[in-house]
Amino acid sequence: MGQNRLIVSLSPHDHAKDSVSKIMYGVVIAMIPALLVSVYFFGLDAIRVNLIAIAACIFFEWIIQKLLLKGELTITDGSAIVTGMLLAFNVPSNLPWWIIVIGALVSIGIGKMSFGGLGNNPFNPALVGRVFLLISFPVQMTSWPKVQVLNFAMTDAQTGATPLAIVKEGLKNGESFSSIINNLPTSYSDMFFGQMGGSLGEISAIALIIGGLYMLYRKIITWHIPVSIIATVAIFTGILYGINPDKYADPLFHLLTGGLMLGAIFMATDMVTSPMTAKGMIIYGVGIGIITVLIRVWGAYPEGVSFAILIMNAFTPLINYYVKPKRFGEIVKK
Amino acid sequence: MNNWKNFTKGFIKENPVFVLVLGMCPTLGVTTSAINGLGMGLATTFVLFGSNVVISLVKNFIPDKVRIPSFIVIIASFVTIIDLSMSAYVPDLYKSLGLFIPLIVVNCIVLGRAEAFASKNTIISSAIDGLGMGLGFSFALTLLGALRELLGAYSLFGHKFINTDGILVFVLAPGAFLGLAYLIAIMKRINK
Amino acid sequence: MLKTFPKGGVHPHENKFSAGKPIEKIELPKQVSIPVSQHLGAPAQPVVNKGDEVKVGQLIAKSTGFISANIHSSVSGKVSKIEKIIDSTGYKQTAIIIDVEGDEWLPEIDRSTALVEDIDKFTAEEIRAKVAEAGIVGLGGATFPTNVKISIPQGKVCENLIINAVECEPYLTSDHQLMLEKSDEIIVGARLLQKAAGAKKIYIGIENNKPDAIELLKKKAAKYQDIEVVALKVKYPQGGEKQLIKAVVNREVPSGGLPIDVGCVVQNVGTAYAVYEAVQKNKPLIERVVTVTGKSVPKPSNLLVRIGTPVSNLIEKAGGLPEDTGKIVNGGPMMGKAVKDFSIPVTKGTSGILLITSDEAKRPKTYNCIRCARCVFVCPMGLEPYLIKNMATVGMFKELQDERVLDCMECGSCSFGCPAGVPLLDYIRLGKANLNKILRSKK
Amino acid sequence: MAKKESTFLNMTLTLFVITAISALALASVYNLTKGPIENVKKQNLQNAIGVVVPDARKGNFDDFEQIVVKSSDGIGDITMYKVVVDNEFKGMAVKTFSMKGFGGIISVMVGFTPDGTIIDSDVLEHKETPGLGDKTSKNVSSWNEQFKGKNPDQFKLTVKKDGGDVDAITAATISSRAYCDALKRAYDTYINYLSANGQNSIENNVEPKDGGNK
Repeated sequence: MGQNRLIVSLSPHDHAKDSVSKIMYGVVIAMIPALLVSVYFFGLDAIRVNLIAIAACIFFEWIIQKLLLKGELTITDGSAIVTGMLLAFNVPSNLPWWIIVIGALVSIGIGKMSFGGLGNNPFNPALVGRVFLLISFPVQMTSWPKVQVLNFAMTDAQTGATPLAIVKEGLKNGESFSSIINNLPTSYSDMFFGQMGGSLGEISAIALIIGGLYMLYRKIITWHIPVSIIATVAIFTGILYGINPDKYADPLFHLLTGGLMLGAIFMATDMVTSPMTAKGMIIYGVGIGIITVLIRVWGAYPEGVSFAILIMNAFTPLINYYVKPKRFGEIVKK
Repeated sequence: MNNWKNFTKGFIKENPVFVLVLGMCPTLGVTTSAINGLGMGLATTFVLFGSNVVISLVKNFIPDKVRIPSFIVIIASFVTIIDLSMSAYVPDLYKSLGLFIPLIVVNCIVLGRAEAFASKNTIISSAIDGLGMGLGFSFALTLLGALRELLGAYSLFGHKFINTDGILVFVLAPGAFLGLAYLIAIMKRINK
Repeated sequence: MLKTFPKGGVHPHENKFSAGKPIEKIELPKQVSIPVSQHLGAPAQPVVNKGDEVKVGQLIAKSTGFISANIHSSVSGKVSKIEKIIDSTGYKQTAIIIDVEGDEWLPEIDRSTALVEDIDKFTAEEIRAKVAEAGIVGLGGATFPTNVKISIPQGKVCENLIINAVECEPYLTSDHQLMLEKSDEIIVGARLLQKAAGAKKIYIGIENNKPDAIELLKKKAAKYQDIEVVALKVKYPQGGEKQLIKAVVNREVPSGGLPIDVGCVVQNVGTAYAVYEAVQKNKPLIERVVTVTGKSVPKPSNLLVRIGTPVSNLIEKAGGLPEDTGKIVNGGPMMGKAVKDFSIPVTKGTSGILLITSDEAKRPKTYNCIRCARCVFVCPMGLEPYLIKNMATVGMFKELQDERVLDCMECGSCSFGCPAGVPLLDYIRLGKANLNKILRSKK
Repeated sequence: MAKKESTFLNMTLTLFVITAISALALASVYNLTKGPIENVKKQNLQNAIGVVVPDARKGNFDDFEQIVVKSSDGIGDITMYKVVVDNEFKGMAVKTFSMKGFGGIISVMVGFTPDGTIIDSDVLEHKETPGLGDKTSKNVSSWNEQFKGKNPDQFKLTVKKDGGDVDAITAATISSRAYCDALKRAYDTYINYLSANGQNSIENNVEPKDGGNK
């Protein structure tokens, strides 16, 4: 005995065997239902956008790490894939490839690597890229292709506005919400299953919810953020709808359209940029919900989820500073 | 001090924008194109040069307690001169720079150089300092303007390379912050 | 709904390989090394010299202060030397090394297995004195002298005695097996402790993964109105004193306080058995049950071991050292200490010897912290390990006091769950040590 | 040289001298630049008129009558320049505005033929988003060409989204709306002016001046 070299280290000597890459690949798996739905409605374009975004994100992370940071390569941890997919989910499926590449460069280069890579970025990288593109290429970023079920021919699809934009436009022109919604070609069940114009990954509420449940099951996310965002939006818009059902859209409409589900389930829950405590997460979620509704109802843009998340990302350090977990044995014994 | 060194410090080593981070208001506000940056830079250079020379000339006649008001009056005079001249002779540039020309009065670089350098040094070195700092400022603004114009409109000094819309965000305010941040980062690396 | 503590906690794989294995006696070693410091507090003072003949149960080192404990010889033989050896803490400690000759016990020790139930012949005072004399310390691993714990300070009242039979550490089964084999004695021991502390009620907290023990103890305790066996939901670190009190009687020990501040005294189930033996059988704490286990250990077993026996003997008994052993841990995987070699002796606090394969012995790859907040969610004390780590990294030790770093009981849940593989607890220890240094220098 | 002490007299004197010299210098620069600045302003206005009523270039800008009227909806003043060349009323350059721009006020110059058809139009001042709203401007894009030769009588000056005939700029509907709003205000004001003074009155107004010369 005694020939072996024993390792001496501090406790604990066991590990849950979870790792950053397992979490990241878990998120990727959770996004697959929404990806399938997008392929179903947008055809091969959805895959094209995803592949370009993922490849570009991995490439930029690799090249920046290799040439500029000269640190350990981290592209295998899967976070670049998640960023790429989230970026792809947030753009129209007919976006030209070079815009996607610019978005990936901004996401990885500005949103993530500038701050020192995974774990140090204050803002959700995919959203940084998305908002950058939205401001930079408003025309391309708001020309939503119309959904065509299982159409794999890569034709230039017709473009149309999202339900959110149509309703906002209509309300602004003084039409009543009920008449707009009746004229809308998409019914609420269409919206629930994803048959509506919009960004590639945001259209199907059901697919996103399935992904969210999977992440809850895998304990990648906790319920606090998605539930508080969705509840806040529902309550806030519910109050507005209650005040004047002609002037404001109903809560269900707000929940099913736009990027709310995608944002609440996949973007706001990004670990790096969300608060650390349960209480903090709820504050953060409520903040996102309120800002989203403010932008949607009174802002210049029809959709406000990305902006809301980025704004609350900025508040995350502050929330972490002021909101502490409940300490065991609250009172300090003198 | 070596005059040449005194002159060149404003470009890289003590660049007012990239290193001292002064005069952020015009830096972020007007640099939507290279020509705007250059115009603003040169206007500031004129004011810097003029006020530096005059202040170092009269520094001994000015009692300490009214030092700052006197400097401001001198600087404001130069700013008004450049303001009037630009609106008379380069109206297009004047129009696009707009409010930022009168705002040179409150540009920290101008008062900063007056207070930190011109009021303590000879006329010659103050003049060189003003010129160097001003040209350094122009250099920085032109660089930032060129960057933003290139990315934001795919053009440089009005010459268009690709005939489509550029990456819009660069001509908007966020682009100014982004561009400036990365230029500062690059300058830090060069200075290191 | 089973009771448990509300916030935090993790669920490590239980890996209780040695469960159900009867307690075996291990052969006497040729030589034992008995450290004089096997407890929290001041080391005991040796009272024997080199060359002295000693018998089993003879006092060989005397308690030196209020918080200290007697040390008794676990074998008979000759003191060969008194020197510094490396013990399980990794530091050099004075130890009394005895060459074993025969197995001669002190005559007053009752070695019969007959159950002695009568507790009325002793006063509380006498029980405490006997416990102190026998050198009994907390056998769960904390090794706090038991007599101190059951001496209730002026102005405090002990309402509840909680017997800690949780054994939340993965792998370990020594308490479990002891409960199955010595349930009557444990009940008597618990009642002795109750009497000594003046507690009104006894709770026995057992995690739900030991249904046989719960069943048995419930049966045995049925005739006593004031003993309640509480089944608890399986969650680590339920065996922590504060967590157990919270789980069983829903009281929260204030930060920096002791269980007695909320009217509770917690004793390990093994301690209860030791108290029984000390009081009813006059037997000092000279042996204990140790689990020897591990994924590749041929015969995981629960062994009754004399204090001072080298760990190598235990491993031999469990079927020898597996080829791929990478780490030997004194205690469980969560809070045990890795030891440097096999020669270290079993002490009063050794609840298990865990052999970890070389694959698992390596720490996971470390990534950047991705602020997943898992450490915050699992911390049973409501701390923010990631923050403490960051502050310790940049040297903000003084500020750590406000983050309540001293509340940390080093359960290791944070490091265990960290997906980025950050050794959070190491940084917390660093922070605690430096903060303590600052606090001491202030005094 | 020793520094001057900060006595009250010294301070007053210094400040007085400095401000006096500054005032003198500024006054002379002002005098020097006064002419050129006015020329520039005039040139700009003339260029703007020339763009929207090309015939104006043939005439003498100083002769054009400047008419200031309240806008049709009464929220501001509108300046009209009556372009008369060789005694012939060629059209009206109307300097109009809209408050509905994305960045606030948009100032537009539009030229009408005597019967109210739009000759051409262009933005004078705006604070619209570069790359989006600034496409209303001629030197950025040819978007406003679509108004050329249209008579708002038949051509509905609202964007198609709102049921009009105007193709909005993609992703800049608000700016497009504002531009239409400005044009509509100009047209209404112009028509009001015409009906108030009568088509003939314009011709008549021209006559005397002409006749006087004869």
